[in-house]
Amino acid sequence: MIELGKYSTTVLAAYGVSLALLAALIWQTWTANARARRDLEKQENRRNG
Amino acid sequence: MIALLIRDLRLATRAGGGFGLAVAFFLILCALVPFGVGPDTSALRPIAPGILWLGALLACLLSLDRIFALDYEDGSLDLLATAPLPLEGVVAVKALAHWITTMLPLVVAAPLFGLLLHLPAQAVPWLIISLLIGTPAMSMLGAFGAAVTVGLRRGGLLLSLLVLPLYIPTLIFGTEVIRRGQEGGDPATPLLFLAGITTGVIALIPFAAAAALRINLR
Amino acid sequence: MIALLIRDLRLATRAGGGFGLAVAFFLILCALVPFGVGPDTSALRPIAPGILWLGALLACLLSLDRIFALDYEDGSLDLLATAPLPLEGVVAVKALAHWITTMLPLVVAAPLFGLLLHLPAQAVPWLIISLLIGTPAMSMLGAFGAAVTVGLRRGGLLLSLLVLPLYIPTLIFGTEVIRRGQEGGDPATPLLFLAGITTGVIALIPFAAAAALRINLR
Amino acid sequence: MSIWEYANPVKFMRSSGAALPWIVGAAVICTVGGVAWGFLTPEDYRQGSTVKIVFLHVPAAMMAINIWVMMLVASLIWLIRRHHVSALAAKAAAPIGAVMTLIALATGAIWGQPMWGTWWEWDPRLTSFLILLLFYIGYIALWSAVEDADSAADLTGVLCLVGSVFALLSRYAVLFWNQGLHQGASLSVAPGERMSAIYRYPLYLSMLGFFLLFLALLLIRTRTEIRRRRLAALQAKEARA
Amino acid sequence: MSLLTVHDLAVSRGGLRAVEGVSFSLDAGQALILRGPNGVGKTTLLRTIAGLQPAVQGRMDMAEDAVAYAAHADGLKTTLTVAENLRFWAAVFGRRDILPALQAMDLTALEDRPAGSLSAGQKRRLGLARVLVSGRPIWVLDEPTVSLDAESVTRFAAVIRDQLAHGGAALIATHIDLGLTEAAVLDLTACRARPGATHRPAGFNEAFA
Amino acid sequence: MSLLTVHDLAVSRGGLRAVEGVSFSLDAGQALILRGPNGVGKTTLLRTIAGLQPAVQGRMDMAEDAVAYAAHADGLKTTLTVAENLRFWAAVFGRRDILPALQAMDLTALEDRPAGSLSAGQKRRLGLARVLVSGRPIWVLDEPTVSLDAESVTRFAAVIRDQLAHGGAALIATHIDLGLTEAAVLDLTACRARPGATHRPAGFNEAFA
Ligand code: HEM
Ligand SMILES: Nc1ncnc2c1ncn2[C@@H]1O[C@H](COP(=O)(O)OP(=O)(O)OP(=O)(O)O)[C@@H](O)[C@H]1O
Ligand SMILES: Nc1ncnc2c1ncn2[C@@H]1O[C@H](COP(=O)(O)OP(=O)(O)OP(=O)(O)O)[C@@H](O)[C@H]1O
Ligand SMILES: [Mg+2]
Ligand SMILES: [Mg+2]
Repeated sequence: MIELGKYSTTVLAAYGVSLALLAALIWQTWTANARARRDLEKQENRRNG
Repeated sequence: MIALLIRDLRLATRAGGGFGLAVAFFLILCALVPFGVGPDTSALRPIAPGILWLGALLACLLSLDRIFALDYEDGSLDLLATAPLPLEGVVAVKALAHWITTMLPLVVAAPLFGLLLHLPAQAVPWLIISLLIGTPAMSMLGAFGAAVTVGLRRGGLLLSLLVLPLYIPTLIFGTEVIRRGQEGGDPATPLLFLAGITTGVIALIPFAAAAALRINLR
Repeated sequence: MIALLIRDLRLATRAGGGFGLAVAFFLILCALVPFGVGPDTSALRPIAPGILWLGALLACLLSLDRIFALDYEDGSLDLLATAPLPLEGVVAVKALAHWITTMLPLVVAAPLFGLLLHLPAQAVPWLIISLLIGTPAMSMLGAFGAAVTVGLRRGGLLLSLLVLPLYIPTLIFGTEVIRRGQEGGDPATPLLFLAGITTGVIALIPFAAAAALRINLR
Repeated sequence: MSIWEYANPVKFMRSSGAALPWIVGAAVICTVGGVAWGFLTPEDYRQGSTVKIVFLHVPAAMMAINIWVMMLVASLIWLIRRHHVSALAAKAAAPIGAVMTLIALATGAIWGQPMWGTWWEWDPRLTSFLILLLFYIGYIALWSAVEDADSAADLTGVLCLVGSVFALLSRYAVLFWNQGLHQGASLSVAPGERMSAIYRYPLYLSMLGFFLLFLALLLIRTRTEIRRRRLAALQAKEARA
Repeated sequence: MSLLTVHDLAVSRGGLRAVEGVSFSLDAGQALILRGPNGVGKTTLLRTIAGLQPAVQGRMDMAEDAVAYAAHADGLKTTLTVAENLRFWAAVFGRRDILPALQAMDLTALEDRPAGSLSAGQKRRLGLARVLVSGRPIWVLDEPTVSLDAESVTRFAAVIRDQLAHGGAALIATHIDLGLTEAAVLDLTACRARPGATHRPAGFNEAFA
Repeated sequence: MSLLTVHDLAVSRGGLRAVEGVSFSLDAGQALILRGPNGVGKTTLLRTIAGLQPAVQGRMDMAEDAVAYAAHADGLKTTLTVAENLRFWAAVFGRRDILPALQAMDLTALEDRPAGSLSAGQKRRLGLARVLVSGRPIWVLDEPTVSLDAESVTRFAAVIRDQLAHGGAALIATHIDLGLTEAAVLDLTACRARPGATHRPAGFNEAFA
């Protein structure tokens, strides 16, 4: 493990919070996109079939 | 009754329903205060509890007219009054829905905004506790004010005028709790008063509010 | 155009029209602040200019939704849009009516409330001047916010959310004028900025507001 | 083919679909690479290990501003040329911008605790970021409050225009406001010009990574919006038939 | 069996008597249509019977919680869908099933549309479906067919007939012919309040007259 | 002389086409009555002609500022009196004299009453008086006789005839018979928009369909 000195909590908290926020954004983007694609495909299949 | 609560919660979370806007308003208010007052910690810290409580109060105020006015305008209130629900119950449920959608998010977010105003860390638990105990009274008193002004076209400002004096005791005891908690004093006494006010308000105000509604509907 | 102004002024002074309520709200707010902050002069004096400006801002905010929402709900706005008046003019006139009925009384009453907050006497002229110059911008920006949210059911909180950030520059320069005036500094620079903002807003915002109205009406 | 061709939804879906895997790949490599490299840099003699925060803080702060500018451009394109995709792109960008602003604020606040001894200071730069966050929130709230899609696009476009002017104005006002009260050297946020190469290169990489990440997320979100619109249109048609 | 008996009723609006001396009785299976020129006091009378305002004078006899009232305004939430709106009112009246009401008012196709996006007549149909869903015996309807097209009016008349056949009753104020030929008609023109001595004040100011 | 010509008009509401292929022309002295079931798009069409929303397709030719529009809502201020309300609208349209309009709609007795204390039908009469006072040649009226009693309907028909005789024109959406036997009738049922390929999107979402 890399040595962070006396500021370890600070640095880890900063990375933790940022990555968590990014992860939440990416997750939301991804699931919303997957859901939209699924719904649209269902609709299109219903219309064609 | 439960159907009414569910409907109100659902309306609040729909587009244009205003869920979360109170928190946003609170945030903006906290952000504006330093522009008015100046940015130094020494100026902000002593007024932080007061500003936080005032902010909660104003956010509450701005959302009060939603409690009955919308239902009045589209005629639902007339119909609810002729429905087999006690009007007191309707008032209580609507106040509860207001508290859940407006004040509860505010209580949760308050510590964060405390940070902006340099509220010391040891005061934060007291902030949460005092808001948690005090805000139900604000919703209920607000419902009363909304019931009194419901017939008036856009009674928003009049509503504030009627309700604000009723909020004074809650405001005083609420900020006192934080101040004492922050300075290591004994916050139990104001806390007790605060709880007493809330209990009394919840027990009695629905009747007054229902009476006011009946008068306004006829 | 003039007919519209007269009508709006007349409506404001009729029962339930809300004339004077802004002042009353302002008064109550100024009265509440000492409860939240504590009553000592030393605590109140430094924050007095900020609180006065914030109070004016909030009183303005609370009355903003009246600008268009009432006319929208009863269908007048549709009819005004088909009438031979430019919509930009309608916006400007309505903002003017709002300023006359809401902000002007406030400007007049502000010195009195300054007293409540221990504002020193040499700051009072600056208070009046800064409010007089700054508040027209607030009315106009408010009209813009009201135009954007007019179609939404009870967009009150959203309106605040949209408008408050727009008020920041005015607020900053406004309080700065008073602070410098009070401390014997040079208030000309912030005053100039304030006047610049107001002029720009009055010249340009009616177009944006009219565009928003047209969008909401279609 | 002119650039306006990309405003055609079908063309946009096709070309963005083709480009997306590459952009996502590059974004992952650059972001992870930059942030990890930054995390592994040695300590600064003055700031200790906290200097590592800069690799998140600065790219996020940069993107927060740039995304607003991009939204402004997209809104203008929608308002003037009525290209539907660009309205949706502006909508899609807003939450990303808000998150970037939040990251800049959060890392800044966390950084401030050891450096200045306080979580929050009403420093002009921090304050302007808070204001920027408010503008993002208002913009997003307006999009979600208006039901009719055409009106929502137009109204948010107008708001973005007016908001941009006032965001800029606020920046100058805030500088003016806190001029005399600045906290002095310990507060100054500008060791940048003396930043040595060991910090500079990972920072550049991280910045590139954040930009590519934004691009990837923007494309995906725009595609999501387009699909939603298409779905709504098809459903409406079906209901009619 | 009389569901609703009204005896010598006087009602007031804005501190002035509107109509007085109104008497009628409504049996199960009966419909009564109120007529009268604009402003005579039909709405006021219906609000009094629905219990929204007190009568100035006279007596009303009916079972408690027997009245379903439909006013000029429909009480719809624009952001909720048609089904959600109706389900809410059903729950308030302690009932569940909204399908019959949807079918009766031809709303099944619009079930998932937000109420705010309906046309004037479609909104009105939803407002009437709310009355159906209440399950109350006495329907008190204030101009129910405003904005309805001819087909919907016929449809609604059939719904009322059905309600009457099931032992209900309906009191309807209207200017338009509903095609309910079997209904009795009460013209309020004759009951218009006469100025002059009255025993009980109709409003605050009149107490000083 | 044709006051208003509409050619192949398509209008949309909520991002969907409501009616399409509407063509008619309205000469001075002519009245045209729009019919069609609830929700077909009468209100939408009238709003488009009044200039409140853009047309999706097609052409409308008329003089500028020729249309007076009366919607479902009357645009009355409840705290102003009848005369004040009317005088305001007269001033907006650059006119002064409100007496003829008051007399035509039988409002002289109510002149000093606040508009909020009128009954539904009285409010409607005031709303129609506003159209009279506009002095515009083309009247575009959306269900003008809602809530009016039989006598007022006849009175209003006479007012329209008078307007036609003075070289005006009227376009009226209604479900009720107005007794305007000379008016042409346009049934919108045939113009209901068909789903299928369209050249121009009617709304935001349709751009992606
Ligand atoms: C909530 C708090 C903060 C916010 C909103 C914030 C915002 C910003 C912004 C907008 C930039 C400019 C990026 C650019 O111009 O490229 C920046 C850069 C920077 N900030 Fe912060 N900051 C915050 C707190 C801090 C703290 C506490 C420190 C450390 C003491 C810090 C250190 C830096 C450094 C070293 C840079 C790079 C400067 C450069 O590239 O010239 N920031 N920050
Ligand atoms: N809020 C009010 N305040 C004062 N007077 C009112 C008010 N509302 C109605 N009135 C008056 O009371 C009388 C009765 O009104 P009501 O609404 O009952 O008439 P109505 O028979 O329903 O008429 P309509 O057919 O036009 O609906 C009318 O003369 C009206 O002007
Ligand atoms: N705000 C809206 N959003 C979405 N769709 C709407 C909206 N308003 C109306 N619609 C729909 O548009 C269509 C046309 O409505 P419009 O109000 O023009 O009908 P109308 O012919 O006037 O009906 P009515 O006779 O009931 O007044 C209807 O199918 C309606 O459901
Ligand atoms: Mg009536
Ligand atoms: Mg219609």
